[in-house]
Amino acid sequence: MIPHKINKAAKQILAEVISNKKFGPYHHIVFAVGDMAASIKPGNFVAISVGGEQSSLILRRAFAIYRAIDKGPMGGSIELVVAPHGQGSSWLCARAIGEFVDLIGPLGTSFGIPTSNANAMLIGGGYGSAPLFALAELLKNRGCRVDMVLGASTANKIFAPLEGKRTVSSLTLTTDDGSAGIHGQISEAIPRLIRELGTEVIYSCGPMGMLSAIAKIAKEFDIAHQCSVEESMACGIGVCMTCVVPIRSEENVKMVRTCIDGPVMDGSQIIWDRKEVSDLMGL
Amino acid sequence: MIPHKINKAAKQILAEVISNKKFGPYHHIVFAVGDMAASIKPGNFVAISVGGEQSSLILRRAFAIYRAIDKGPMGGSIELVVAPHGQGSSWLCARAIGEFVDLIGPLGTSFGIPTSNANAMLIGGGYGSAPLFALAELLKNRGCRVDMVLGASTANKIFAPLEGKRTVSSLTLTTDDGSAGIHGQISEAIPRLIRELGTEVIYSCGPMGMLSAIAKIAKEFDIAHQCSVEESMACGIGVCMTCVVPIRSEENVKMVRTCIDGPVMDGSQIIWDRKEVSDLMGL
Amino acid sequence: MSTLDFSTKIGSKRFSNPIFTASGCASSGQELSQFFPLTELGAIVTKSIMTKSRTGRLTPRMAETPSGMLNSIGLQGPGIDAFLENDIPWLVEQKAKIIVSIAGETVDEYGVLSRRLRAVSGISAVEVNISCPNVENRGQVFACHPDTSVAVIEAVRRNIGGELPIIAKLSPDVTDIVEIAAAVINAGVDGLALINTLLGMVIDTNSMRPKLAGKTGGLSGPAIRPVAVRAIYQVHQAFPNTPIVGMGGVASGRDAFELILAGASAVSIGTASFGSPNAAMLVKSQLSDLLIERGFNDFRDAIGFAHRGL
Amino acid sequence: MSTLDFSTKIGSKRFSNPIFTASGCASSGQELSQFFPLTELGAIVTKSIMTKSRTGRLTPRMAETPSGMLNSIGLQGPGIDAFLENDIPWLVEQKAKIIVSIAGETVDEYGVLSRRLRAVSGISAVEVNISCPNVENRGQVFACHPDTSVAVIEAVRRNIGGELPIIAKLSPDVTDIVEIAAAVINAGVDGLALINTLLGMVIDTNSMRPKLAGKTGGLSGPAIRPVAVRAIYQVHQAFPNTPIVGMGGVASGRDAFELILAGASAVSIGTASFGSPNAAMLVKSQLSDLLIERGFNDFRDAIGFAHRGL
Ligand SMILES: Cc1cc2nc3c(=O)[nH]c(=O)nc-3n(C[C@H](O)[C@H](O)[C@H](O)COP(=O)(O)OP(=O)(O)OC[C@H]3O[C@@H](n4cnc5c(N)ncnc54)[C@H](O)[C@@H]3O)c2cc1C
Ligand SMILES: Cc1cc2nc3c(=O)[nH]c(=O)nc-3n(C[C@H](O)[C@H](O)[C@H](O)COP(=O)(O)OP(=O)(O)OC[C@H]3O[C@@H](n4cnc5c(N)ncnc54)[C@H](O)[C@@H]3O)c2cc1C
Ligand SMILES: Cc1cc2nc3c(=O)[nH]c(=O)nc-3n(C[C@H](O)[C@H](O)[C@H](O)COP(=O)(O)O)c2cc1C
Ligand SMILES: Cc1cc2nc3c(=O)[nH]c(=O)nc-3n(C[C@H](O)[C@H](O)[C@H](O)COP(=O)(O)O)c2cc1C
Ligand code: FES
Ligand code: FES
Repeated sequence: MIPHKINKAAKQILAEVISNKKFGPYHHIVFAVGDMAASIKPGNFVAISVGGEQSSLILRRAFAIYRAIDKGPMGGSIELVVAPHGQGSSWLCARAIGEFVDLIGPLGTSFGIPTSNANAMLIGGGYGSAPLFALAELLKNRGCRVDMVLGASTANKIFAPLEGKRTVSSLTLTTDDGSAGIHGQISEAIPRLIRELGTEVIYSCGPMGMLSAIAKIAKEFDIAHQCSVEESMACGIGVCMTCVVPIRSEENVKMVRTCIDGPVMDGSQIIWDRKEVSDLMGL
Repeated sequence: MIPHKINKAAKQILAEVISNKKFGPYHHIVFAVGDMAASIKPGNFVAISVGGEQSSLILRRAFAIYRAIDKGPMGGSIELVVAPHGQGSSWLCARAIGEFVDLIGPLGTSFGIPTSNANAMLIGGGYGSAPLFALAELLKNRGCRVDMVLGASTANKIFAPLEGKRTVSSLTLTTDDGSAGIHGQISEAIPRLIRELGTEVIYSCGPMGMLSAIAKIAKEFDIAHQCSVEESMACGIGVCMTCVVPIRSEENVKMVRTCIDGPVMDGSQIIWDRKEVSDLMGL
Repeated sequence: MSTLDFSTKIGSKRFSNPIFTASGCASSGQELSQFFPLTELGAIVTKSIMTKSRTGRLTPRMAETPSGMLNSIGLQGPGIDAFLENDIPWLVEQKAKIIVSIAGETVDEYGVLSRRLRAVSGISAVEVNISCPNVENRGQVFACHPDTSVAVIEAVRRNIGGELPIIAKLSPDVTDIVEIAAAVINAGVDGLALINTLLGMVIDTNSMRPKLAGKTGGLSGPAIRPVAVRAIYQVHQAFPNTPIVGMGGVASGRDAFELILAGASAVSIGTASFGSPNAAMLVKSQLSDLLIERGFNDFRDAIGFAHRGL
Repeated sequence: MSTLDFSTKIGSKRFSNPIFTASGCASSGQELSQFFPLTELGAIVTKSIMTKSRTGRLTPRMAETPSGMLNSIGLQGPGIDAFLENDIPWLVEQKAKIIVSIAGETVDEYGVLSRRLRAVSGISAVEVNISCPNVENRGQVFACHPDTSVAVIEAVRRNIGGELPIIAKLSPDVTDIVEIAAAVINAGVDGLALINTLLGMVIDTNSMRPKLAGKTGGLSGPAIRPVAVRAIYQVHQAFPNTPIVGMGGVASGRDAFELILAGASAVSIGTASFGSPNAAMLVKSQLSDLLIERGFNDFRDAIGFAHRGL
């Protein structure tokens, strides 16, 4: 009766920082993780202790895995794309090569892969694009057409490394301020692209607002939508119940843990509208 | 009506670590402090923030100044001798060259210098010897005879750098375990030395138990005794009232702040016996 | 090499070691069992279970605070039926020692829950979480007043039957915790759990609104440890013979030892498990080393040691 | 460039800015004046003064805790005579805004202190620290019960005369802080100070005894900020027209803003001054920047903002 979704591969390790480079407003950080790398699937995340020994920050921070390399020159490694946002992520971005961090991974669910060829659209907002590149490669190897749409508030916040771009059939950029690609919110560009590209399945990762807008579009077009959600997580391993999202269930609403039943979830199951949730819960 | 003992020279600065070397069980750490160095007198201390930005350690740590160099190659500098004891001092000992620490100094009182030549005995326990070397130099320059007695639990805990030794007329070592110098507690050796050396004034710095024993001896011999005490300090600047020691006053007991009226105090004024203090306070 | 008798007792029940999980911080046990065998724990204390399944609160449900965190889960859970059908059998199969935490919104609900538990085998104790809003009484939590606390404990006592030890879990948010302890001890509890979270709030200075959907939340973690130590010390001083399960900010063997010296017979690990899934195991081994180092052969000699020989 | 009206009011008195020192954390003011001019403070709140000079407690008087500290000073001080002779004239000479904190062991003592203060010029308000052990009543602190709190406030009100605002400083260690607030507001206070320290304890795991000579101590610092925010929010919700001097773990402009959004009309800096003598000045400039950034032209519009427009 173990919830079947617990990621059984999860391990707690001390991981050495083997590279840390600024990439626009982000840091691209590489960690030596040994065997762990082999058990990682696109969509999984890691949870990292921050602040060091005397830290007043007592909770881990979650980061999507950008890439995992099984057998590199330094053994297995994983790569993260981190935005120095608050205290914890800023601390992580300030780590020097050779320092060790306490890391648990791989955690959570991974993106489901279609059983037959399909036209897939991968939509990423900000650093949300990070986990999509490994997914793109996997999908391409399985024979899917992969179209990628990346958006952000402004040009330099789009995370789109060269290697990543190579794996996709098309790449569309959008920025809220028009500084690159299509001017406007990412979700505004999607309907036209779906029609043009004959999209059959959508994968998305980014801010909740964006995911919610995409979920609506996916519903209108009646196509599958797997999204990677981002809720505040206190533990990352399923014991605290803080990271929940409301999903539809027979009774009314069920709160499921995004660290175990997610971060990759069926976008059509999530109740995106807060008001609807409150009403269903009788609040 | 400002308490006349506030150290008016105190400033809060960011001080760069310019050297950090292991010295037996201690760390000898040098900080660039600019102008501050010129205002430092033997016996003064500094208060340093520890743990870094996300630290759960919210209070400063106090450290006696070992040496202050007014105009060195890096401008003014100060040197500390730090025992990695708990979280804060261990953090300080782990600082690399080029890092900055938040430091307030100089704080507290300094050792008083006799107006005429006198035979001075400087007694240091463990890292308590640190502030005595600058004092030795000053006393020697004023024409005093300086005898130094350094003790510790075991040989390598005696802090006695070569340069320091040169300034004194005699140096006696004691260790509790007999691994160097005289076998036994430092206070056991003192009475004989006072007689032999014709000591007229005692300066001491070390654990409270040692200071208390020396105060008793000084009283028996009826000679002046200036000691540098070490009480837990929350602020180091006189605002919290946590760092007090009981001294004799007309009424009965007065609690004075060791960060302002100390750390260097008249050993004969302090009531060393806890029981006596309780009784006087009517507890 | 010294040997250490690490076992402890609460009421009639013996536990192989004094390190428990804290209610609500180990979910159903399955998630932690990935990191260590649950048999290594003195006991697993389950999340507080209610009569019916509960959705809990909206998110955000947590906010990190200096050396602590706020939570506002709203007692999400499957309800007693599903719990007895799924969670308990799984834990029994793992051979875990189980303490079931129960919570209700009315005195009757506690009675109902107790009746459901009396026939269940494989349970070592019941922890009564009385820090729940009492819907019959202006929504104040039961643990706030001696009379409401006693009413709950009496309902449990009446319904549970047998010799299952009853542990009352108290809130620190009271004027006089010794008074509440006295009342529930008088009502027949076998032990106390100290402390539940402190009521707190964080305001998001960007949105300029309370950060948690539930506005207020429970403060836990190292920040509250001095309050836990004080509460345990005061209660142990007044009632040295009542076993206390101590908790509040324990993240190391040193921390656990501090609560034990204050008077705890066992120590629960809550928030620390969020920082590290292995926290309970780390605490256990560090504590055992410390006890041996300090010359204790029997763990129980350390309980309340700070009160003696002063 | 936006301009900001940074002034605030408590009772009839206006303060140029809302950043105060916390009682007992700025000594007599002279020590901090070395680092910044005291006129930069909205007000300096003096350490609680009693009728007679007091030696205070033995050491250790402090213990650091995760993101906090315990203190047990025992109200060491010179007594009201020496205080009025030395400290007040010096502060007046500095042109500092002064709030005098008073403390007593009996209701009468508060009355005596108030009578001594009524004739003194240069004082802007009196803060009544009722978190003192009441020697007439089992040593429980006055602030623990509405009736003892009211007795103190009435004694002050009767004796102080004139229009000197009275601020009652409450303890968070109560079951219902709103109840205590209601009682003292009813008794005629002009403002409240929230919160005093939480009762805590640290046990030294080397000596295996309580670390402080006084055994228990008051917990302060960032660790308690969520408790302060909650208390301020609750009381402001119930009494939006009563000014609150907020305090508890404020170390940055963001922290001060949080207490203000919860309902504080002014914010006192306590423990943060130990970490950095300039803390109050740092908080002041960061807060002013934040208010301007968030579009406030008048500081007072931000008070209790978290309650509105939800
Ligand atoms: C599944 C998952 C994957 C993520 N992947 C990435 C990634 O690839 N790159 C990246 O830069 N960030 C990622 N994040 C967000 C990252 O965890 C937050 O940036 C980080 O938690 C912020 O912490 P902080 O200490 O810098 O900020 P603070 O504001 O100091 O954080 C305070 C608390 O709020 C929580 N919190 C704050 N912001 C977020 C957020 N956006 N999401 C979740 N919790 C938050 C923190 O975990 C912490 O507990 C991911 C989050 C989740 C849940
Ligand atoms: C005037 C003065 C001069 C000092 N000079 C030196 C020196 O030259 N070299 C040196 O290594 N140490 C010196 N110390 C002691 C130094 O401050 C402590 O080692 C340090 O505070 C221990 O902090 P910690 O964080 O490592 O230990 P922890 O045990 O984590 O400290 C916890 C708390 O207790 C206080 N504390 C612990 N031990 C002491 C102690 N021995 N004295 C005072 N407070 C203590 C700390 O300040 C802190 O607030 C001096 C102390 C004082 C008061
Ligand atoms: C996320 C979370 C959920 C909790 N849920 C419960 C609960 O269901 N029942 C209960 O009695 N206590 C609950 N608690 C309180 C803990 O059991 C514990 O008393 C408290 O957190 C203090 O311990 P800690 O500091 O080690 O976490 C919860 C605490 C947290 C942090
Ligand atoms: C060392 C110390 C001494 C204190 N003395 C007093 C006092 O004399 N009177 C009083 O009302 N509060 C006193 N307090 C409480 C503070 O004024 C303040 O309410 C509390 O510390 C919370 O604020 P902080 O977290 O900013 O320190 C004292 C606090 C500390 C740390
Ligand atoms: S983050 Fe703790 S349950 Fe998901
Ligand atoms: S350390 Fe604060 S008054 Fe001396």
